[in-house]
Amino acid sequence: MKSKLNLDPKIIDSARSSAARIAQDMQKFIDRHTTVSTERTVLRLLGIDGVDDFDFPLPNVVVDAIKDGGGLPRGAAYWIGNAMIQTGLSPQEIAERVAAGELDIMKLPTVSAKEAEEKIMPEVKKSLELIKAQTEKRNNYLETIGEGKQPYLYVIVATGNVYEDIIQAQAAARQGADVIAVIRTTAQSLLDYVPYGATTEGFGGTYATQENFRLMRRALDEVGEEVGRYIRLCNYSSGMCMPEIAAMGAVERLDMMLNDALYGILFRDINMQRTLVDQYFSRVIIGYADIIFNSGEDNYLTTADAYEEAHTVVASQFINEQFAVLANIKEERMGLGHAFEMDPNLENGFLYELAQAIMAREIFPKAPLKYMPPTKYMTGNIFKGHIQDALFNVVSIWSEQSIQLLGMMTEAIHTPHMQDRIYALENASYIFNNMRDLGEEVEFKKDGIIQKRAQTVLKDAEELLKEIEKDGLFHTLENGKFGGVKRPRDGGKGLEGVCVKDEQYFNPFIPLMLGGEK
Amino acid sequence: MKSKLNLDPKIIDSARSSAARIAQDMQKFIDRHTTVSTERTVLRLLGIDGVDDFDFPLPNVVVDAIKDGGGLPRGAAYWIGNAMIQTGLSPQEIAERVAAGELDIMKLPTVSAKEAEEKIMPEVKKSLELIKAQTEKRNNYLETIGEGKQPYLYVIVATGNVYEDIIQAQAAARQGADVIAVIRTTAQSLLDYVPYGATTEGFGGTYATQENFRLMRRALDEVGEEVGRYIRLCNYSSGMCMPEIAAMGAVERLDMMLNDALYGILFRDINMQRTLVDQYFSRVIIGYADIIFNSGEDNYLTTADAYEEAHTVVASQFINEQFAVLANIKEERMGLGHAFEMDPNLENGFLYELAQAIMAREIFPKAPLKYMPPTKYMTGNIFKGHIQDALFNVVSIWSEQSIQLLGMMTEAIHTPHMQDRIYALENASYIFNNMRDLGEEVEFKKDGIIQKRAQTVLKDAEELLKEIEKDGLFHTLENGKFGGVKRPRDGGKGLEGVCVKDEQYFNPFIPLMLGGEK
Amino acid sequence: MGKTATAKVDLTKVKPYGDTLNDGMVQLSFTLPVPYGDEASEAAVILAKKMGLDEPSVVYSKDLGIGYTNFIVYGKCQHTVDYTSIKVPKIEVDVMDRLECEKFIEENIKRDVVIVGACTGTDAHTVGIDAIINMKGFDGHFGLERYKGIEAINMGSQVSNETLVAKAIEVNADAILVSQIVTQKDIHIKNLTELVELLEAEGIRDKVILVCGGPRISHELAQELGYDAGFGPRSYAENVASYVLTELVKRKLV
Amino acid sequence: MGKTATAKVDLTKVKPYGDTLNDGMVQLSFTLPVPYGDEASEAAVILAKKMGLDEPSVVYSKDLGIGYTNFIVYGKCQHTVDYTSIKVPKIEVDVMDRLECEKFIEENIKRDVVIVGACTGTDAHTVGIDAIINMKGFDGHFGLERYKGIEAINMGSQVSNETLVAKAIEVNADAILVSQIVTQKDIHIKNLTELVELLEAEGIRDKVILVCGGPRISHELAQELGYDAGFGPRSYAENVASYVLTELVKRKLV
Ligand code: B12
Ligand code: B12
Ligand SMILES: Cc1ncc(COP(=O)(O)O)c(C=O)c1O
Ligand SMILES: Cc1ncc(COP(=O)(O)O)c(C=O)c1O
Repeated sequence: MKSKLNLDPKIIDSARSSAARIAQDMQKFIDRHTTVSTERTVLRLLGIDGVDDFDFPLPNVVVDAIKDGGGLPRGAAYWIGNAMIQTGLSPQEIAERVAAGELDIMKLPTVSAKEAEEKIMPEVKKSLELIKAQTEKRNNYLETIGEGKQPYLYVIVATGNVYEDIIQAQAAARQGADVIAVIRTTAQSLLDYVPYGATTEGFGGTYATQENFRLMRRALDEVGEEVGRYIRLCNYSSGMCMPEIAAMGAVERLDMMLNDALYGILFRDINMQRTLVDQYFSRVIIGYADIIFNSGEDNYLTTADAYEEAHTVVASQFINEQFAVLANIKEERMGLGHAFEMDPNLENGFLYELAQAIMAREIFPKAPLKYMPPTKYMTGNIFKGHIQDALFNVVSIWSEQSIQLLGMMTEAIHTPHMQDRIYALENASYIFNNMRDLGEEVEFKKDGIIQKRAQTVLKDAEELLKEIEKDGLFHTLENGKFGGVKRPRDGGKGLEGVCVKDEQYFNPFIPLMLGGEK
Repeated sequence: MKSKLNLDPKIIDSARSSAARIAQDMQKFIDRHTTVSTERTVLRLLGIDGVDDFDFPLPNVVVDAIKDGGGLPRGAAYWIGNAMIQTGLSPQEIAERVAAGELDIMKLPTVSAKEAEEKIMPEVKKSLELIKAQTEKRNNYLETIGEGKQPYLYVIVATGNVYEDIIQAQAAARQGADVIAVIRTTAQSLLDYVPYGATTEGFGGTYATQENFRLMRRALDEVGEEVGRYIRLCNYSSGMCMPEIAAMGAVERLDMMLNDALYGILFRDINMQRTLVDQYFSRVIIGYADIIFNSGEDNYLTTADAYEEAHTVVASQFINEQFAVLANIKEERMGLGHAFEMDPNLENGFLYELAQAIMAREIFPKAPLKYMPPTKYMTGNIFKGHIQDALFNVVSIWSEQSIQLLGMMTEAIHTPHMQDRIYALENASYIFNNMRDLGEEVEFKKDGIIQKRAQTVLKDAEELLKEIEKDGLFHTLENGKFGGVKRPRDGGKGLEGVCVKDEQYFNPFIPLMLGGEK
Repeated sequence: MGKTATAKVDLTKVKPYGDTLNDGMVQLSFTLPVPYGDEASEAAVILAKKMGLDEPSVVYSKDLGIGYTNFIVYGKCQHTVDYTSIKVPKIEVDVMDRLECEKFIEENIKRDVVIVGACTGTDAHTVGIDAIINMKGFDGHFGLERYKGIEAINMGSQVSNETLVAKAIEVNADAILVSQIVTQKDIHIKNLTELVELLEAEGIRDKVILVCGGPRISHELAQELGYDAGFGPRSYAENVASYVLTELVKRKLV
Repeated sequence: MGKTATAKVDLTKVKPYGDTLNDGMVQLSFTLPVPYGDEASEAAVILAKKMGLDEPSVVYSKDLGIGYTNFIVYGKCQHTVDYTSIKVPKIEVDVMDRLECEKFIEENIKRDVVIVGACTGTDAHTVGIDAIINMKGFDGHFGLERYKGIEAINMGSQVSNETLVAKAIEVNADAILVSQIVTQKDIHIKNLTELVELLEAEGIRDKVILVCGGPRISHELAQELGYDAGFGPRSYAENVASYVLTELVKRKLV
């Protein structure tokens, strides 16, 4: 198909190649390292769950023991495999004994890495089958009850109480929502463990726990069957426990996960080494579980100017794409992020937003792009806000976006109340239907404002990528190229959880997940 | 300029020619008749004003006396001229004596028509100069303080109390309004006289009186000077007193007047003969006073389906254009009406609305088109309503409309409260600025939904006009072709006020106004 | 979870719901005739508190340019409503579709039923009454003109109460349908009341089923004004026909 | 008519304004956890009446699909507010621009003023504090870093109160600026109160000018919580600088 924006395919190719080299370069670093959360994820996938007497999750208890015993460079899988051989216990039993102080797995006799790996393989396979079964269940739902039209209507729930969240989610689904994202409580991303059980207390969001995932999944399946539309569930594979939550999501059949190391670095001040390593395993899991990941480029535009810095979003999308390629994620699952965040007072701002949205569509034709609503320039004026969201919806249907994060008229006030969500759904449903085929109908003036805007942004992104390729991604982040936020390579939270692998290190899941039939 | 919709200029020409013949045909009827309100208008223009002891306006008192005396076929101008000669009094003095029962102008000796006409000519000239002075004042304002960008932001005030109206109007002007329309009280159009003085009691609108015009004009000049933008004033030259109110508007420097006989016939059940004759003189005055007239085609879509009956709007616009040509109104003052009234649930409804709005723009390139907001499908859901109005605003800026009647989110509830108007202004201002040059940027797919829609509607309009040309306008109205409303030729209100002119009839204003330098 | 989420709700003490049961969350907007500024916002807060809102928060305020200020306010309403004690008067009738109505006439009335309708006073909004009476009806529901056994006369708009009553007497109407759309300054109340008085003066109030309708009409209001029934938004011909026919039989007016 | 239309307004009895003085017109929206229907609308009407609205009218109601109903209501508020008696505590300072501030320091303080700022607790919203402190500032107003004579330290986001206090002691800060954006479940109140307690425990509360800010912060609230001043939306560096500098001199902390 011919570009409506007259974009030069050579520039797109060049940008993509730069991004590929940036990602490959970083992958070398990633491959040499592991992290506490990566290892906890291995344990979770091996079936270790539950908490100790202090409500501390068993995967943490075990990994801390390994770390304290200096065993992290070899990987948790080794130590569990070894312990299974030495004790004859299951991974969960081992973890429970460790927590009870009855077993010190670092003090057991040791076998070779190969022996340990062979021992745990049946557990690994069981785990992968569990995930595959969930993928099949999802596909089965999609084939039988079907799904909503794109752009999917994506709304958040964020009451802090999983039971209230369920009420709100079911109401939203009945009013047309296709995706329910459960926002996490304000501080969870900084916790170096995943809380346990159903929770009812959170600030501006609800804890991501496996039990909460399960409760919400069940509620959405129920309402989905009722309304005859599969309702997707979204949560955050991000923060200090990025891959662990990916694993929980895979097992509990989440359909979408926010997953972007750059977000954690820039907006949560998480150490860049830590989270880039974590991101890799999390994306491998996400890819294997056929989950759509959402990247967080939209956030750049909340701290940097949306008009001036539009090209940083595109550059980051290219990088996120290539990280996803390395994790074997299909194009059809790459929910690259972008946003409608220009100052509403900008003359012709709509034209620029439109240009950029169509540009993203053309550059990533198969990606389920995640399009974020106006947030920064929303005010307490809910009436104005509702029409800012309306223009956002207009751009989305026109440019054929895939996942529409619905703007709420109360964005500047509170996390959504029930009625805010309903009016947001109404806003998008009305506009999507009333403008359904606009994109097909319209062409743009050659070298007009719209074409020029897209061409300029693309060109700037290509140049930025070339610079990053030269400087390396770490260096780029240190220089504040994204979101105007500078982060030191050794600063931020969680660096202490990173270590260099030794030669015998293995993570049994990664090769299988990458090679596994998809 | 090439048609973006690929409209066939031959069809446009054919439709326009049919409409011209329809109007000329009707003009023959009009030229043979006069009405009580036409004659009262002559008196008003001759300076007769005020009320009798029963609050009955002097122009009515005098015309009733003439009518009762059987003198209407000769025209009021004759009788006043004659009375001036016979009594040496001024027109106003004559009227006062008549009202006091001191003078019976039908019982005076009579002079020839020529003598009477000569006698009143100085009064006529004085009157025309007054109007010209107002036009100059307007032009002077436009040159010095300037005006808002098109589409003009047009809002209504309708409190029923002229003093509250003024507060609301000034608030609106300060928030960006370019045009203030004072809606009339519910029943005024059925009154066969124009109330007198400042008024504070009305239902869903405020009485149109000369004093109210004057008060509002002064308030708008004041606020216009302050905000540095000439604020236009609009009222209704319609109903039983169509030409009288036109005359009042001309004298008090109104800038825009709703003026459409078809509206009165269809929606107020006013007799068609009466109001078509009245319309002629009112348009002559409007043309002379350089006022923009607004026609009422939008109303058809409140009783007929906006998708099915779109062509009736276009046909009526062509007819209204030709009536205006006959009254010597410039193209630049022909505020032909149309509306955004399709069911918001219609898939691709926006595309059809857009097609039609651009079509109107292309067919009437110089006309200050008056674009009406959604009303029929507005509900008590003010949030949804606000975005229906937003899409309407999108179409308007895209299709380069001229006069934007702002939709109010409370359309289905009440006449606007202060805050409704403010949010409506904000809605339009935001969208017009944010999408300023969209129209220039965009082209349409050849033979796509949009082009096809416009072509079909135009073709249907052309055919309807051919039919009307064959049947005559009276017959068409009897058959319910517009708005789905049927009206009998001899039914409705006001037929008793119509009479055939005799040979000596004269209206001194019409020839001067038509010939007068503009 | 079932279809409703009301399990935990105490229906005797219902409060608004934002995102947590009984949080009381309410959105308000209004204009105060005081100049924009901190004092204006404080006035808005005080007003909201008087309305019974806890923690009112002015999330937006705007200078209207004439010494007035508009506010958007959120707050937590502390009032509760006993939902269990609410009784809303309703039109008690089994709604029959057109064919059932026709059969009902054939079986129970055995003659043509005459219905006169109009939009009265200076009200020119005929779409509502047309929706009920005219052949083509509304929203896919045919109007009364299409009903065999019903003779429906639509007098249209701006009909004076006098003209309507005269017509009803002339055709010996079984029922009168009045539409009132314009409600500014309660003009509809005045109009509707006047009609009842006129019918009483003519001595025929008991001989007709008297029905009114419009977007601001409820059955409750209609009854208060002396009507037999009132129909609000989303009414169709079959609702009205079912009611009128059943009543005619019930009151032995057949 | 002058700039204001308040001539006729009785400021001791202010009421909402729709289109006529003292009509009391107010718009409301809220959800009730009761199933859609006439009874739900009646519940909304009752609630509105309890809030002091006359003639409440449910202009829209919507079934939320889970046995809850959303309403849009208009009504005439009968409460009044005495506007003349309202006193809002305000930061009493003559705002100086950047150059004036710099001159003020030179003339009255004669040394560098040290200011520490942070977004505390788990709050990661730095845009607000950055707007005040960072070089580039906000909306065309430079931040404190740009002020000659001010040494401004922006600690960024998610700073614990302990870390902030330690830093303030370390650099001997003249003023502490705290930003709180997240207010869900009043978490900001908790955070802000804790900081005051900590400063008191460390015995340095009196030695610093303590300032907080954020979209839901008012000067009044700040004072209630034990702060010297609070800055809400549309604050700029010069407002803060003017206040801090003037206070330093006033309190003889220079
Ligand atoms: C269409 C319309 C017009 C058309 C009317 C054409 C016509 N022939 O009907 C025109 C353009 C002529 C018009 C003019 C005016 N209008 Co108007 N109009 C509307 C509009 C947009 C839609 C009304 C409508 O058709 N609704 C659709 C019908 C199907 O719904 P309905 O009437 O509610 O009827 C249903 C039920 O209520 C019920 N029902 C109704 N009547 C009856 C009777 C019986 C017996 C029964 C059983 C049931 C029943 O059944 C129907 C079907 O379910 C409304 C705004 C809105 N969106 O509501 C304003 C509105 C009604 N108009 C309004 C006004 C003020 C006017 C004017 C007076 C303005 C002026 N000052 O010039 C003029 C003059 C007309 C007059 N004197 O009455 C106001 C009324 C404000 C108020 N609350 O009092 C409104 C609300 C707009 C506004 N916000 O200002 N209008
Ligand atoms: C940008 C933004 C983000 C960015 C922040 C990036 C960054 N580095 O700051 C990102 C994307 C990271 C983000 C994340 C989240 N956000 Co956020 N975010 C916003 C947003 C869109 C804009 C805030 C903003 O930048 N305003 C512009 C600045 C200039 O205004 P300001 O902060 O008010 O500052 C001015 C004044 O208040 C004052 N001021 C402020 N601080 C100080 C301090 C002093 C000393 C002084 C003198 C003055 C002062 O001066 C400033 C200039 O005039 C708002 C929504 C909105 N439109 O308001 C939501 C919003 C604040 N976020 C919210 C939430 C809940 C979150 C999350 C917690 C969601 C989650 N659960 O994951 C996360 C996590 C972050 C966290 N823990 O804090 C909620 C808060 C709800 C509430 N009332 O509690 C909001 C309101 C959105 C919503 N409706 O849900 N967010
Ligand atoms: C990519 C991404 N990850 C995570 C988050 C959520 O924030 P946190 O991880 O701080 O809970 C966001 C917030 O918008 C995001 O965009
Ligand atoms: C052309 C025209 N004339 C007049 C009116 C006003 O109605 P009335 O003349 O009944 O007051 C309208 C209403 O919208 C109109 O469109």
